[in-house]
Amino acid sequence: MEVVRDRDPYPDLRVKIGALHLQNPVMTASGTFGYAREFANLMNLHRLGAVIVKGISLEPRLGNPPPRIVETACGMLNAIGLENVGVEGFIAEKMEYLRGIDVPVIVNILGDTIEEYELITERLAGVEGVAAIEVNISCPNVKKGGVAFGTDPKMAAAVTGSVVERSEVPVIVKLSPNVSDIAAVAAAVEDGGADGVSLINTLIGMAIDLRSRRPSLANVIGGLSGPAIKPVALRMVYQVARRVSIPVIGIGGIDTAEDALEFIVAGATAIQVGTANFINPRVSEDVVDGIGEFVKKEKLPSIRDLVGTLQLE
Amino acid sequence: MEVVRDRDPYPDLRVKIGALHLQNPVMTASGTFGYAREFANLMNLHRLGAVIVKGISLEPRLGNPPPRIVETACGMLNAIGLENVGVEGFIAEKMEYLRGIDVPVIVNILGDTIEEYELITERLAGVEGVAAIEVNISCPNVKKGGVAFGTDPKMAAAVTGSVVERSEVPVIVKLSPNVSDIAAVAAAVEDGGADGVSLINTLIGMAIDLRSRRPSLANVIGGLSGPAIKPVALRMVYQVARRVSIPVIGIGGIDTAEDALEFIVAGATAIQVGTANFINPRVSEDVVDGIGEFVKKEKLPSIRDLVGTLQLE
Amino acid sequence: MSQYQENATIIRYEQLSEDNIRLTLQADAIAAAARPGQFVMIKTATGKDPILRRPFSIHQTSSGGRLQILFKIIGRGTNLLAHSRVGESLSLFGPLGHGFDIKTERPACIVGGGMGIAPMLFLAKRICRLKKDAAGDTILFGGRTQTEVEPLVRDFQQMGMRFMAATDDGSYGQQGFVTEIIQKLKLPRETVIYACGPEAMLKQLHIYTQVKEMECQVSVESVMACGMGACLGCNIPAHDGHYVHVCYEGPVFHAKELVWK
Amino acid sequence: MSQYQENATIIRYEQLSEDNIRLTLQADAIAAAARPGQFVMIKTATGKDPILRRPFSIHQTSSGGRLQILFKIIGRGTNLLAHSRVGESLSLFGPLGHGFDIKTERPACIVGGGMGIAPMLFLAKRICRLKKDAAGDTILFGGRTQTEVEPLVRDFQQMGMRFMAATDDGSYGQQGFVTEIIQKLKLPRETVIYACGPEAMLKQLHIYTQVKEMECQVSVESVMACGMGACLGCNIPAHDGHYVHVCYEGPVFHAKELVWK
Ligand SMILES: Cc1cc2nc3c(=O)[nH]c(=O)nc-3n(C[C@H](O)[C@H](O)[C@H](O)COP(=O)(O)OP(=O)(O)OC[C@H]3O[C@@H](n4cnc5c(N)ncnc54)[C@H](O)[C@@H]3O)c2cc1C
Ligand SMILES: Cc1cc2nc3c(=O)[nH]c(=O)nc-3n(C[C@H](O)[C@H](O)[C@H](O)COP(=O)(O)OP(=O)(O)OC[C@H]3O[C@@H](n4cnc5c(N)ncnc54)[C@H](O)[C@@H]3O)c2cc1C
Ligand SMILES: Cc1cc2nc3c(=O)[nH]c(=O)nc-3n(C[C@H](O)[C@H](O)[C@H](O)COP(=O)(O)O)c2cc1C
Ligand SMILES: Cc1cc2nc3c(=O)[nH]c(=O)nc-3n(C[C@H](O)[C@H](O)[C@H](O)COP(=O)(O)O)c2cc1C
Ligand code: FES
Ligand code: FES
Repeated sequence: MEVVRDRDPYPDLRVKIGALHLQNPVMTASGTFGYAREFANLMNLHRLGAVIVKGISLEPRLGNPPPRIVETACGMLNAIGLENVGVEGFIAEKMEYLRGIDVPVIVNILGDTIEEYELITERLAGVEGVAAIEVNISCPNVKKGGVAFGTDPKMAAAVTGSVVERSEVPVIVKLSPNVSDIAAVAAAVEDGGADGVSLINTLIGMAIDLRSRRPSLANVIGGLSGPAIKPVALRMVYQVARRVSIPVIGIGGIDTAEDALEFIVAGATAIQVGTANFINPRVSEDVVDGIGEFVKKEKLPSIRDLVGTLQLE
Repeated sequence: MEVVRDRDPYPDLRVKIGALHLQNPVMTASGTFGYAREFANLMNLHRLGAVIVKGISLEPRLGNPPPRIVETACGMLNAIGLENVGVEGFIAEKMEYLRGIDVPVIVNILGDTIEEYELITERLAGVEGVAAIEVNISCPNVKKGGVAFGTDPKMAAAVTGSVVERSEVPVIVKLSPNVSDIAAVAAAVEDGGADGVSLINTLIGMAIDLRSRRPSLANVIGGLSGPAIKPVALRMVYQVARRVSIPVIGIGGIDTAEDALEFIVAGATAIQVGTANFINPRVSEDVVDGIGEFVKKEKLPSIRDLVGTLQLE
Repeated sequence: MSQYQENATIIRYEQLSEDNIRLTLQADAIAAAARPGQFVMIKTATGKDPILRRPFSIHQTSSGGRLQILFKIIGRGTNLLAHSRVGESLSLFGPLGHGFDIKTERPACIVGGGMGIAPMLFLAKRICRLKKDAAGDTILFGGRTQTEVEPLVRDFQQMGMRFMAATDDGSYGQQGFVTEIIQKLKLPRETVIYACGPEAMLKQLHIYTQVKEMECQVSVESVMACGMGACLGCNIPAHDGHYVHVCYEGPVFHAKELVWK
Repeated sequence: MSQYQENATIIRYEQLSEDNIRLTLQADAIAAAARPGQFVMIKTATGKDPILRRPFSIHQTSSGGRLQILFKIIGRGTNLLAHSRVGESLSLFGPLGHGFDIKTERPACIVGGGMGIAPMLFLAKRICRLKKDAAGDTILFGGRTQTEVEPLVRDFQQMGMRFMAATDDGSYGQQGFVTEIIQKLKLPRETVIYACGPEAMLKQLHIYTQVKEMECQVSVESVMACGMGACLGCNIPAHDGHYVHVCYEGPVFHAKELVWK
């Protein structure tokens, strides 16, 4: 397998998502890592496999009114409402710093219509430093948002196709867990030409403040994330990995290297750390270290040899 | 509203599910309360609104091999595999005790085919002490089991129809959360003639033991329950309550009276306590007490006046 | 059989070795009702993580409603318990399960391996109380090393039964496995073996007692959610192809009822 | 602005009143970098519940890398913190956010209401250090009752600024709200108000300073997941129809930038 950089050749943690080469399988989940700069003081960004930035839309978005977050048992609900600077603002204000961190930058995009996805993809084409695009067809926060795409295989395939067509970089499609059969959506997206799928996005949830008898979130519903959802995420990664042949990126409640390794055993080629970044800003670096130690301890030729090694009798 | 018994008339906690009258809205969730007798030493069974027994199938079932349970973050996975004594064994061995506890007994039933549901229903018809039937069309543990019914509105309506046709007591249909649109299934079940819907059953999840690289459960996948799933359950109860006009019974991570009251505010007429029974065997009685105190403190005419009172601007 | 849920105050904390701890709790109702081989379910966290209670054998009860548990730190729950302090209180319920079926008219050989020794102090005391003379009875305690075994020896020696200790590395008592030592004891055939410990040890005892046609009662473990028959999560295979549930059909079984892989 | 994550040992635990506690932590890097008005994020549970860190203003730093937080027990996280003990260590990161913009050439009036007093000791000390003479400056500390206010008085009186305390029930200092008292002070127009406390108090100060055309810096709160700009969960409405994010654009804002309902 060719390499982008051969930083620490052993343990060999390198993985590939389509034409995208990563020094290790650890990425930061969109919306949980800002635009990376926020973490520069508290960890070594260059240790990451890739950075995925906050979801970008065609136009800037103010996002939802407060409160946007509420804590739940071993998790949290968020309804940020996809606040972001818009694709132009992102290129103008954020890319320069991101080009400097010496780690592949994956841009997470979202839209209300296929056309919006197409326009963002076209605008990002040729922008230096954009290593891949992650298509969010699943964000549960904006009512008219991604949801429709993520729950209908045909729509999901359609968005995928038109983004792939216009993209000069690998395209990862991020799946919604709020469906009856996520493997079917994954298969459709694979047929649509995706280089990989990432899952899961948040589960749709709700919290109520009994005293005021109001929803805890201004948006009423929000996305559930954190350790609470890990069992659901692991199950879905397992199901999707058995169904598709493109790389699967596991997401959901990953807190430690052990969590990450479980997703890899279940069939994930790479993983993303999300909510855990809030609790321990250097957790993603810790996960990289822990995976390296595991590969050494288990004397694996490379982390790739652990992918999908779940033992079933 | 007529009453079965007028034990503690104030606070007025009485609720109705079709023709089924309950002294209060607190039931024990199927599979988490055995056949009630197990709890007789540790709480006052007669304080409950209703007891729902472990799921009953036509023939006895051995259930899955061990391990059947594994702890997760603020929750647990189970793959009991619907071990039960079968409808004949249930009537012969369990009903006599249950008739003695002076609380409505709801029998949770499941089958692999519509015919099985029909036969169980017919067998239960006229059995003294069976106050209602809860139809499990959603148990995620047995691969060929309920899942199919629960995910397809047409099938769900069909099972409902044939059980309702044969039942002499109210029929509650228990919904699966592992679907894209649970409100659609609820609506179909209402059209099928159900007297009420209960939700949610467990979310399908998985856990892996990294050391052995094996699934933590012999059944590979299992059902996630406990506080971890409460936000998803609350959201689904809210969505279903706005869609159907039959009573909704809220289930999922209810640990305290506050949790229960949140489900009621979201639109539930009654609630079920599940996994919490394992952590505190008298929790269901505590929830009854807490709801009573709340009704007093808030000076509500009855608990019924709290149902669906969520404030939205 | 009656059961109780209590908030029990920790009145004594003993660190027996680096990872073995003994707690003395004031739990009047449970202590009064407990029989040897039964267990309690204890909440280890104040929050919801870890959420499930943990099962612990009743190590000993004493007049005045005191109950002891003896445990090894192996994970998050036992770690939290190890951080508890005298004066704090723990929520527990029990006594749970079926204990040992004590045959007062027959000689007893109590075998504890590692943490399997936990329920045996209670059992030994009860046997001594029920029999006029326990001189014909034996306690075999095996552990990995001295640090695991030595701190408990005095409690057992006071009992008036023959006491023998063994360690895998010979650092205390005899060197070797209790399963080897028991062979040499030439126990009379009517002896009842009461055992708790690692599965490998229990299996050896089962084979030994099958050959000798002796009675062997074993206390076994399984994962547990409720500990009281509500979840059906604690099943293990039985010899007849069915399952038995450790929490309410056990934790003590006749070795021959179970499947030994 | 540099930030650090540290496991800080608790070196002092002060119970100031039934539900107010002050912790002194050894947190060298954070203490050295901290500025008045900034805050830290602290992990309160050992397990995953509650999962999120909790934000606390930096109450005071001292040479030798010590950092204090002053907090009120209002829920599960603060309850867990209240159960921590000297010698244990807490995970915290910071310093976070933008602190107060100290105008050394202008008179200062520091207003703290209830727990809003927490960041003001640090601020007052810094102002005194930066100015030769702080005699023209004022500290106004308002609380519900004596028990809330009295324990902190000595720390502020040592400062060499005019200090005035008030309680809602008159049980200590003047009776009434600080917002009433400040009216009587006839503060020179160039005075800068530095305030932290209940929203109602801050709103009154905003109106007062708008009328008097004075500068008013307020430290505000919001729910927070990350405390460092990553989650965008801490937004509050700004006067221009946009949102500002309390954790990195605040917690200190000019009162006129915000929306006061
Ligand atoms: C009826 C019964 C009585 C028991 N009595 C005692 C006793 O008296 N003293 C004592 O120290 N322990 C006893 N145990 C075992 C005890 O319950 C477990 O050690 C405890 O639950 C571990 O909790 P934890 O959170 O520390 O470990 P976890 O974090 O839950 O698990 C840590 C690791 O240990 C493994 N593990 C978990 N439970 C067990 C188990 N039961 N056996 C072996 N490995 C396990 C897990 O798979 C995991 O790998 C008893 C168990 C049962 C079923
Ligand atoms: C920048 C900043 C600095 C702060 N500095 C301090 C400080 O120095 N000292 C101090 O005591 N507190 C301070 N707080 C508030 C503190 O963070 C909260 O009191 C704490 O998070 C509550 O956690 P808990 O788990 O105990 O309460 P929870 O269990 O989370 O909540 C208990 C109840 O209090 C309510 N609540 C939660 N957070 C807040 C809040 N921020 N304000 C008002 N009500 C709330 C909840 O809605 C709930 O009803 C600060 C907050 C911020 C944003
Ligand atoms: C505050 C917050 C904001 C998020 N924003 C986005 C987003 O903009 N785009 C997206 O695809 N996913 C977004 N997510 C979902 C995460 O990327 C991730 O899929 C999800 O949180 C599950 O992973 P976790 O449990 O590790 O957090 C967001 C999650 C959180 C908690
Ligand atoms: C161990 C266990 C066994 C269960 N068995 C059944 C069952 O037989 N039939 C059924 O309809 N639901 C069953 N359930 C689901 C519960 O009734 C309930 O719907 C679910 O656990 C969510 O509620 P909770 O979070 O309060 O536990 C079971 C749940 C658990 C944990
Ligand atoms: S542990 Fe629940 S039935 Fe045994
Ligand atoms: S708390 Fe996360 S951005 Fe402010």
